[in-house]
Amino acid sequence: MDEVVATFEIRCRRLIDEAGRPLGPLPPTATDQALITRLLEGMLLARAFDRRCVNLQRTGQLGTFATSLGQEAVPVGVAVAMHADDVLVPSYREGAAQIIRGVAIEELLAYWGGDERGHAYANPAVAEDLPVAITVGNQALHAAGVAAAMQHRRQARCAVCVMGDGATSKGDVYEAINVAGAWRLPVVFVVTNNRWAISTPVARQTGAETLAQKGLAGGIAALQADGNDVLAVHDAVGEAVERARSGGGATLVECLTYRVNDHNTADDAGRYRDPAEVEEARRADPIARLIAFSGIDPAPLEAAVGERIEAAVARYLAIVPEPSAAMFGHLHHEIPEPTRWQLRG
Amino acid sequence: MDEVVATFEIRCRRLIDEAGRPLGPLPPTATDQALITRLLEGMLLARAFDRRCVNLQRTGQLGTFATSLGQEAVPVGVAVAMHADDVLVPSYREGAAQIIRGVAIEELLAYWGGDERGHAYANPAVAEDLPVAITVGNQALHAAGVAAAMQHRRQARCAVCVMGDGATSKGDVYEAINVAGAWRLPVVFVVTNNRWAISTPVARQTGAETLAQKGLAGGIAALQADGNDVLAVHDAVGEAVERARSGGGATLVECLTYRVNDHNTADDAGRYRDPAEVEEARRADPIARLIAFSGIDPAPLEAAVGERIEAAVARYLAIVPEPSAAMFGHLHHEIPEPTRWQLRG
Amino acid sequence: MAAAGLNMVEAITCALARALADDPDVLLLGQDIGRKGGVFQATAGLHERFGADRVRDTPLAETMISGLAIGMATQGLRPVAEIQFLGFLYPCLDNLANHASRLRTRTRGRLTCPLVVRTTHGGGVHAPEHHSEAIESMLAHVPGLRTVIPSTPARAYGLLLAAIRDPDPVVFLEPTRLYRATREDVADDGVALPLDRCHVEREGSDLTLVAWGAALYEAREAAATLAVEGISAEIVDVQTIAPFDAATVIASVERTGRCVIVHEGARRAGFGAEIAAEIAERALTSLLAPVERVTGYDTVMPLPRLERAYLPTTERVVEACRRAYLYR
Amino acid sequence: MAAAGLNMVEAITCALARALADDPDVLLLGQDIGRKGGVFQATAGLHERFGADRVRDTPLAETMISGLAIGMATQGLRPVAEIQFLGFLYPCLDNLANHASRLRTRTRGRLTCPLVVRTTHGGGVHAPEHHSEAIESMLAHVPGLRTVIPSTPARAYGLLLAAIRDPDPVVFLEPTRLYRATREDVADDGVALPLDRCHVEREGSDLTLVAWGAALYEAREAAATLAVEGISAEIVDVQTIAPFDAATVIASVERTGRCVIVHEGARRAGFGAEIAAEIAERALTSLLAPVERVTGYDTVMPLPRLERAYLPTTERVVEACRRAYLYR
Ligand SMILES: Cc1ncc(C[n+]2csc(CCOP(=O)(O)OP(=O)(O)O)c2C)c(N)n1
Ligand SMILES: Cc1ncc(C[n+]2csc(CCOP(=O)(O)OP(=O)(O)O)c2C)c(N)n1
Ligand SMILES: [Mg+2]
Ligand SMILES: [Mg+2]
Repeated sequence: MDEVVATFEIRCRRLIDEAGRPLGPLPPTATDQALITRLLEGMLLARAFDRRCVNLQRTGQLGTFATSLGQEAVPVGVAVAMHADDVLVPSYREGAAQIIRGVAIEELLAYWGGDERGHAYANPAVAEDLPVAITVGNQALHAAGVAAAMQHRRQARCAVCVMGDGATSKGDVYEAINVAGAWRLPVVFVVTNNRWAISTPVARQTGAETLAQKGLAGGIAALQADGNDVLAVHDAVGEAVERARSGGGATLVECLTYRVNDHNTADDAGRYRDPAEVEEARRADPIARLIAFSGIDPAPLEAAVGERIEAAVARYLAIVPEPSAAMFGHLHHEIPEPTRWQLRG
Repeated sequence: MDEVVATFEIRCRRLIDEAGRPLGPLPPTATDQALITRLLEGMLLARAFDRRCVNLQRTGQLGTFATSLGQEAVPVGVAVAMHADDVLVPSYREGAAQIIRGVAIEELLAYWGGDERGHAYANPAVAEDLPVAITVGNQALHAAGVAAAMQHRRQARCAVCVMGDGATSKGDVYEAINVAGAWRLPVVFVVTNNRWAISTPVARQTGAETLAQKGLAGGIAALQADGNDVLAVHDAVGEAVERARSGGGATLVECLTYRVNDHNTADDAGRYRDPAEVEEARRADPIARLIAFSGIDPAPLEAAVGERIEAAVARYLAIVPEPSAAMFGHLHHEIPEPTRWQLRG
Repeated sequence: MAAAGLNMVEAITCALARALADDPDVLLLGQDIGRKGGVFQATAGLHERFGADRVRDTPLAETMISGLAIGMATQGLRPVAEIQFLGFLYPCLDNLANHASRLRTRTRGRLTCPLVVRTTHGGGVHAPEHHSEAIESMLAHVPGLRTVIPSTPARAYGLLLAAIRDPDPVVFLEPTRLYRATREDVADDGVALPLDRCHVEREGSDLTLVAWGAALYEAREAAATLAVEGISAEIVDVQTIAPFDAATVIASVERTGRCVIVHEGARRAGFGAEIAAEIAERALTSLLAPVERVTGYDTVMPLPRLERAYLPTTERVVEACRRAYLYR
Repeated sequence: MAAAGLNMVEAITCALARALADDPDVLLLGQDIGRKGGVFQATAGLHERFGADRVRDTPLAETMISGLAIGMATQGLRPVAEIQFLGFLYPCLDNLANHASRLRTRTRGRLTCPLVVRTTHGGGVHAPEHHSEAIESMLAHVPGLRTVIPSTPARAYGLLLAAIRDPDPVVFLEPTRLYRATREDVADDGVALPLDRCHVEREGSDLTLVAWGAALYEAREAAATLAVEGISAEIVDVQTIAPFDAATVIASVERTGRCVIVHEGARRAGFGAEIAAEIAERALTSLLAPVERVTGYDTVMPLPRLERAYLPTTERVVEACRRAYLYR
């Protein structure tokens, strides 16, 4: 009477455990020292950048800022897995990915400091990357559109969209997944499940056991990865990127991690979250794990990263403010006659 | 390395085949002659009502109208499976369900004739039912809200929302499924998969193999039913209604059927659809199937239904038009002072 | 209403075909625009001529259509999206107001958003609810978004070509009532019209009638009636709601001293208010009479039985004009 | 700015608590309004006091919040939804304009929609993009929707109570800049204020300054400056944008003959236009000077570095008033 007409499963990818021990046979990437060094360096950069931003914010030199503390493996794994000609469509917590792709650190600082020029990206390598997305979830459809353009032009490229667990509740994200499935778009949706959307834990965000299964609703490939295992993130996202670029369609990769910090510098997570849970999460630190796995000494990398950031901060602080007329300059390709008088204030 | 963390299956319920033969052991409802007569009568009513509406439309006495030809088992199975104190949240193709619940036929005609009073529903039995939804998909969230109110008041009732296959592409529907899962809302989403959304076949609407699996994204129960088997629809929706009313949460029931007619009286499906497909679908007629199964002679039921409709049409045609000031009368609970002058025209 | 020539739907199809033929980056997307040719046949034949890749049926999701168009536009495509009716545009407003209109500003010119959203405008065709909206003033309030409403087949052709070629986002509202109302000769010459110019379509000396879209026809009829009474009305077709060419209206009112604005949408915060406000600021001393607005009422557009009572009628326009003319 | 009393956030919390205590059908829903108490602490303590059932954290989906509230309202509940910032309200417009504002009309009174959507209004707090919008005129254009913007703690209290008790949908916009800017004594007496009355908050004879929300403070400062120069400005706080009590403004302008309107949102099709249009129609003969609008510019609200250049300043208001006053 009841016939099973479809079955699905969600798998989770893990390569190394919390102590850095392999959980089974590893992919070739796991022995690629240059790659591992890049991943480690990226995560160290993420952490140092975040720390410096919070410091600038506390001293009134930057606006509200959201760190990626504890979840650095996601933006870094993503950025390193992408090809240069792919397009990154980030949310607001992937500064590390943007920097790795080629956005200048001082540009990111300028943006978070309240200056639109921070989104102008002088580096041609990131000319097509989308800027920080403040409205949660909208960017998923923009990514689908970027992918549709690539597909339309028969390009072997893809769009990689990063979003949070909270974003998966937005209809936009579902609509993006659905059209990606219907049109077999070259897009990868990376969901950073850091367990919290401001004060809302993921269990109150959805009744779904996994966020990966949101992909099933659109008929796209879907899997989980241990989001604190940068090798797993890199591997899962890399596989999805290759699938997208080769015409295999879209994938949703849910990366399981944890937001160790407050939501942002304006938030106090102590009001709504058990500190024990945070302590527990700290033990899964992705940086310590990769160091344990690889045996690489982080000190020289840290020093280099620190210098790079300080130099960028100095350039940021030296930026000359825009004149106020700049707010009109890019509304249209040229200022329409009827509003030109407003320029005079 | 890859661990399976979740598995899902979608089942499809079928009770009788196209020739009306049982496909296995039947539920007790299948031997309930009174129930079967009600179901048959409802479908005959649906078909006669549709035919009369198209005729009124063609003669300029009704606006654009969308029939349920060939898919009558869905609205009828749904309405009969609901309890009186549940709330129906229809789209625009469930006139039969509305009539069975208690909406006066002349009210429905008045509405489709362009008169808001058709939504005023004099019968207290349907006082809380939502009116026809023209915007595709919005009603899913309204249904979730109705269900949330019932849950809030600890009532053992539920909301039943009907929508088309096209509607499942809307973010609203996903957001409704998601909150229904997160909050375990007493709501049933019935998706009438009639294979077409105007000119768009379901295969171009989504990459998902089934529409039922849209429910997985919100962690709610989900199944298919043969939408031309009114016993299966009644059974599947009935089960979902009981689950919702008893605190078991939401269900998505995808009913597989076919839109035999044009989309509506303004459409010409010949432009985009293979007539052979339509012929094929006609063979699965839900009314013929139930007659074959039950052996009931439809003639007396048809006659009674015809009389009922004609009496209602007469009442409809006798309705005195509203004065034009009526357009102001229900904007707010009373006309605000600042706009009162507009009443004078 | 000449028998020859094109009606507005055909003129739109013609402009779309020309844009598709001229520029490989142009593509159309929307619900049922492919084999069906769109609910109003505006894309009839284009799917067959240009293929499913360039005339794309989408899933049924308006937010998606607007978001997808933005992503495509950042890659340099020029998507022209169709939303079946203006009442279904609301889900696009998030993307239009928060992203399409801002991407250039947000990135200081690095990314741009050359997209067009076409949809219907106005009532009077006995349609169901949500099929008769006239919310251009909501769109006009969004900086960075152009809003255009043509009133004749030839203007629809020229303005649509301009909208598609414009490097920034444009919402193009097509008066449903006019789709098949009139025919005129439309030269398919690829010539675009300017996107920020009101069109003085009839000169007159006693008062200025400002209108757009289908309401222009009530203004025309009113002007004809008034002419019989010896009142000479100038008619300005706004046509590009935003940016709004106030200068043309002001210049006219400076000459006539009287102004009546006609539009279908609700009065409160309708676009007529913006026009009246510009006049009150810039042409006050020329005004010989109060600026009147003849508009839809501040209530929900009724279902067909009462829709005529909602829409501005020629009589209401004539009366307002007489009041303005006789005002001393 | 008295040290005692409540600031606006506290006054809002107080009104919400009173509404929850008075009426079991009232419930709050929104993102992070529970344990966190809302991004601005407007619901601080309410979750603890009234429970998770009546102060409901929702999933992150604004369309959902608006649609859910409509469904709840049809069942007779009185949902008060919080949207974190006005820039995130766009996804609610479909439900607000197509359903909430129409359900009573659509069903000829059978179903009603007593809901409130609370969100922020305006800029000036160095917030990221989308956190500083002032799009009240878009809302004001929706027939059937009330839009309210309080300007002081006490008015916020009284107007919010009125909004919650109103049997129809109300959008309640809270000026972010005012949340903690001033304190005043607020009697928690459960007394609501009327929902369609402008408030004359300062009498004057030379000109009328019309403003609302945070821009009222620029109007106040301007009036003080002008007073020193011997110019007496009357100030009207619009407070209920829709329905708009034009009569109070007209009466004032009839007395003063001059009017300057101040608001944060973009100028084109901003709500200032509606006010100026009403004046141009109903008080033309009283006008001694053009009606000026001092507003946000017709461009995207900039990020914090330039936001001050966008918002109307006291100086711009003073200059416009001087021009109006000196106009002959
Ligand atoms: C559409 C929208 N609604 C609300 C907000 C306010 N807001 C900013 S971040 C956030 C939580 C996002 O959570 P998640 O998606 O899990 O991302 P995370 O912050 O954890 O990286 C919210 C509600 C927003 N920016 N956009
Ligand atoms: C939001 C919205 N977009 C577009 C339309 C126009 N429209 C009316 S019915 C329809 C197709 C709906 O298809 P489906 O959901 O499968 O329902 P069916 O007509 O097959 O019952 C469309 C696109 C609409 N009414 N609402
Ligand atoms: Mg999160
Ligand atoms: Mg369908």
